[in-house]
Amino acid sequence: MHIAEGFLPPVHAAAWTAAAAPFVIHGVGSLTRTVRANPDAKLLLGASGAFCFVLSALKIPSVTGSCSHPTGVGLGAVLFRPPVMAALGTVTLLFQALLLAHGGLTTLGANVFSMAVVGPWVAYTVYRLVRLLTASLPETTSLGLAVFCGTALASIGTYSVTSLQLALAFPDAQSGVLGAFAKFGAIFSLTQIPLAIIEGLVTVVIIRLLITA
Amino acid sequence: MTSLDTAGDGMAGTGPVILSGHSLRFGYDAARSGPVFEALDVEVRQGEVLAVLGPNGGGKTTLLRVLSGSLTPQRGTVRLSGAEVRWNRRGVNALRRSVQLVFQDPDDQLFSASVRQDVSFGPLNQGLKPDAVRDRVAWALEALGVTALAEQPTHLLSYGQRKRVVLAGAVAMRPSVLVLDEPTAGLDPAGVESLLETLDGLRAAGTTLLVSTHDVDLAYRWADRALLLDGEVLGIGPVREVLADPPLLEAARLRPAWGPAVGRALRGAGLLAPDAPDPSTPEEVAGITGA
Amino acid sequence: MTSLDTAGDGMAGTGPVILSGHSLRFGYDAARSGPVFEALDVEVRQGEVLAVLGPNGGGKTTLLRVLSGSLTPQRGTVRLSGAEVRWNRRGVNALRRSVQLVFQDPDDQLFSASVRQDVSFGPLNQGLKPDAVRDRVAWALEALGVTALAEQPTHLLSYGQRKRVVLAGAVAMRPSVLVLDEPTAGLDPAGVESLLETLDGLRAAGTTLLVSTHDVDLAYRWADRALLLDGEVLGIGPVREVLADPPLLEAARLRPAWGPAVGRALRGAGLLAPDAPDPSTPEEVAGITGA
Amino acid sequence: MLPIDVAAYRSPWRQLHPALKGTFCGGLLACALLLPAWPGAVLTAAVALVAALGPAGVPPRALARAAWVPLGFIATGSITLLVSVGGPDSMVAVDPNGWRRAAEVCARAAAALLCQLLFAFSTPLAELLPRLTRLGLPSALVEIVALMYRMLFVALDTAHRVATGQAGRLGYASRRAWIRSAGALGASLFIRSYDRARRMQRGLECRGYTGDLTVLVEEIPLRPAAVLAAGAAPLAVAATTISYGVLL
Repeated sequence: MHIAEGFLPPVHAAAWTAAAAPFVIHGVGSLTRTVRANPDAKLLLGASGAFCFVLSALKIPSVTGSCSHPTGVGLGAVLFRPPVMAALGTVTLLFQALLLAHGGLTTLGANVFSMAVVGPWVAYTVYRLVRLLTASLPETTSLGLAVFCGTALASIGTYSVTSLQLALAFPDAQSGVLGAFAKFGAIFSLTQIPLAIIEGLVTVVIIRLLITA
Repeated sequence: MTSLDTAGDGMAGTGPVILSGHSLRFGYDAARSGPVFEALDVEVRQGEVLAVLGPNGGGKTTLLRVLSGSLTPQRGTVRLSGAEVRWNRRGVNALRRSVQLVFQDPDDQLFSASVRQDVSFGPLNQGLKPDAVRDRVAWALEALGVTALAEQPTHLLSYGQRKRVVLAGAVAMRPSVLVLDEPTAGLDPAGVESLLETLDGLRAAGTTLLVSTHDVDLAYRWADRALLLDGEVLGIGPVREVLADPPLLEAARLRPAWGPAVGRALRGAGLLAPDAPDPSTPEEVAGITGA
Repeated sequence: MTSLDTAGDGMAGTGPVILSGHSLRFGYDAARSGPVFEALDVEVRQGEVLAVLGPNGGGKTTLLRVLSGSLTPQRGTVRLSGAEVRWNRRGVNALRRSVQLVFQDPDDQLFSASVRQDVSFGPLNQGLKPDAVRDRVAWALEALGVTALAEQPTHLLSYGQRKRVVLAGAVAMRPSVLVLDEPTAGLDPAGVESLLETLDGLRAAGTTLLVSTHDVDLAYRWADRALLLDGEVLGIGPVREVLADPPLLEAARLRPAWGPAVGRALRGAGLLAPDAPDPSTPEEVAGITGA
Repeated sequence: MLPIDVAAYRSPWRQLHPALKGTFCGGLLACALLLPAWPGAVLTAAVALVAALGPAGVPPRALARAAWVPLGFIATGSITLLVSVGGPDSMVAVDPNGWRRAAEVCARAAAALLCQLLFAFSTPLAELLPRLTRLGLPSALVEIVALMYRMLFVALDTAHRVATGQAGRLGYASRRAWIRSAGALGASLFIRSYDRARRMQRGLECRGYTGDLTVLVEEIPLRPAAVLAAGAAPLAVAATTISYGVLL
C-alpha cells in the first residue's frame, strides 16, 4: 500500500525520510562493500532488484480495488536479508513512483520506512523465530510455516505502519492518533488482510520450488 | 514427405472448419503504430496442418495468440467448431481447453521442478482426478517420446528436450487444435525431422495443427495449407499454390521456395511429368534425376 | 550471392591463418557426460567467412567461446596471428580485443538502457579517450545501419534491432575477427538478407567472420568455407566441397543442401555446364533454366 | 510495456536537461504542498495539467490511466477524514470540519500527483539514472540501479510470457490454481533472473567487462537562464497565491 504523492504534510514527509535514511544508508553501504569485494555481484544485485520490482508489479486479479501490494517484501527479506532489501527496496519504490505512479517522491521516505525497512525486518525476525520454535518439526513443515508467517506478518506489519503514518498525519478530531489509526487500519484491512494471506501462500509455493530446483 | 501422403488421402485442408476468426482487429499500443491487423479473416480446417508465414511484425504470433484465447481481439469474433467464443472467463477457458498454444521459447512454459509435475499442470487445472491426471501425463509423455525424462528436473534438459516437454504439457490437455509458434526454431536439422515425425503422429490421432514458421521450404514440404500474413492476409490456400507463387512470396517479404523453382526447371527439361508434384526435398531431386 | 564474387577473387579462404585452435579440449562438467570435444584443430583464415555447422550439443557454441576467450580450454592452445594466447588476464584481454564474440540472445550483452551508451562500453574498456569513443560509436552505428536508433532505449527495440545494436557494440571495438553465434536465428527472411548484406560490408572492410548456423543452404550460398562439427571435426573446406557431400552432411546430422543436389540434376540434364557452379538460390535456378 | 516509460521517450521535453524538469516540477510540487490549498493547489494543478497536455505532450488517456490508482488511494484515505470515532456521544460521528479537511487534502494531493506525473511522463529514466552520480551517489549504486532498470524489462517480459503460458493451461482458472501458478511464476522468475545475470556476465566479459559498467554519458548543456525560466512558473504560482491571501 503506497502513500500517494502529496498525501502527507511536508513535515511528516521529511520526518519519515529522516527515519528511513539510516537504514537505507546502511543498506547502500553494505551493497557497495559487497560489490567492492566481489565486482561480479553487481549483475546479480541488478537481477535481484529487477526481480523485486517485477514481483511487486505482478497483478493479483482476485483482489480488486487494492491500491497496490507489497508482494515480495517478505520473500526479498528471506532471500537477500533486510539490509540489502532496504537498498533494493528503496530503488524498487523509486521505480514504482516514476514508472507506475505507485507512491510519491516526497512520500518515498514514508513508503521506504514501511515497505523496505519495517516489512523486511518483521519478515526476517518472524521467519527466524518460527524456524527456531519449529525446529523439531519436519523440515518442509517448519520452512513452510516460517515462510508463511514471515511473509504474511510482514505484509500486515507494513500496512499497520502505513496506517500509523496516516494516523499521525491526520489525527482524529475526537480520539486523536489512536482513533485515526483505527479508522485507517479498518478501511485498508478490507484489502490488505486477504492480500497478506495470499502472499504468504504464494511465497511458500515459491520457496518450496526454489529449494527443490 | 507426409504432405504427399496426406494429399493423397484427398482429405487434409478440405475438412470442416474447426477454428476461425472473422474481421479480427488487434493492436498492442494504439498510439504508437496502429493495429497489427484489422479485419482479418482466417479458417482452420479439421485435421489439417496450416502454416502461417510472413515477416516479423506481420502479426503471426498475435494471430496465434488471439485464436488460442491468450489475447482478446479488439473487434471481430473467433468461432470454435462454429460456436462464437465469448470473451468472459468461462468462454475463454472453454477455448483454452480445446486450443492449446505452445510458445517459441520453451522456458516460458516450463516452471515446475520436474518434467512430470510440469506436464500435470494443465490436467490438474482442468479439475481432473489424480488417477486421470496420471494417465494423461503418461500418455502425453509417451506421445512426445519423453517418457524416459519424466523424473528429470526441467532445467537439466537440452533445448530440444524442453521443447518436447512443453508440447507434452499442451498435449496432456487433449486439445483439438494445437497452435505452435515457431516450433522448429533453434532445433538442429535432425531435431526438426524428429519433431515433425512426432507432430505427424499427433495429427494422425486427429489433432489439427496451426503452426507459424519462417521456413518456406519446411512449410512447403510439411504443411497442407499456408497463410501469408503481413498485417492482412496476402494469400491462403494449399501450399503447392500459395508457396509456388514467387511474386506473392515477395509481397510477404519471404524468400522463394526451392521445390517449385526446381520443379519448374525439371519439367522444362522434361525430367518431370507436367502433372507430377514438385520435389519437396533435395533427396527427392536426386531421386527424380537419378543423380 | 557474394560467395560467387569473392570466390572469383580467388582470395577468400586462402589467406593466412589469423586465428587457430590446436588440440583443444573442453568439457563443462566432466562428471556428467565427458568433454564436448577433445583434441580439436581448427584454422580461421584472414578475410574469410567460416561457417560452423553441426548438431546441437556438437560443440559449436563452445568452440566459438573458446576461440574468442570466453572459455579457457582445458587442453590445447589458441593462436592469434600465430602468437599463442596465454590464459592469464592480460592474454585473455588481448584476445578479446581482437576477437569479438556476439551471442545468440542479444539480451545477454545489452546492459544499458540507451543504445549510444551501450555501444560506447567496449571502446571505453579499451581505454580510448571520449572523443575517440564518440567517433567509434558513430562509425559502428553507421556500419550496422542503426544510427537512427542511437537515442532509443534498448528495451523498446525489436529483436532484430537489438541484434544489430549488440553487433554494433562488438564492431565498435574494431575486432579483426567477429565471431557470431547463430546471427540469423529468430530473424525473418528479409531480416536475414539485410543482416548478410551488412556483414558483407564489414567483411569488405577486412573483418574475418566465424559464424555458427543450422542453415546449410545459407552457409552454402554465403560462407567461403564450412566446418562440420560434432564433438570432432567431421569436415572442413570450401563450402562447395564440404556441403555438397551428402554422406558427410548426414554424418554431421545435417540435411543435404539444395544447391548441389539441383546443380547435379541440371548438369545431368545438360542445362548447366559441367564446370559451372551450383545454383545457390531458387532465383538462380530460375535464371539458369529461364523458367 | 510500461505506459509512463514509453510516453517519456516520446515526450517533446525528453531532450531537456533533467535538472530543468526537476526545477519546474519540483517547484510546483513545493507550491502544492506548502502554499494554502486555496488557491495554491488549484493553481498548481492547473499549471501542471496545462504543461503536461500542452508542451510536454503527455497523452491524456495515459495520464488519466496512470493517475487512477493513486487517486483511488487519495479518495479512500480522505473518506476517513469525514468521520470521527470514539467521541463522547457516539462511536462514529460525522466530523463537522471533515469536509474541509478532506477537500484540502484531496486538492493538495491531486495537485502534487500531477507534478509527479508530469516529471515521470517527460523524463526517461535512461537519461536520468546515469546522471545520478552528479548528486554524489556512489557509482557502484548508480550502476546497479541502471542495471536494474535494463533488466526489469527483460524480467517483466519473461513474467508476462510465463503468466500467459500458465493462463493458456488454465493456470488462473480457479483460486487454488491461481496460488499454484503465481508461486511457480515467482520461482521461475527468480531462477531465470539469476541465470540471466550469469549469462550477462559472460556476454559483457567478451566486451571487456572487468567490474565497471562505465558508459559515455553525453553532456546536455545547462544554461542558468533556462533554470531561471523553469523556476519562473512555480514562483509565479507562489506569488499569485500569496498575493491572493494578502488581498483578501
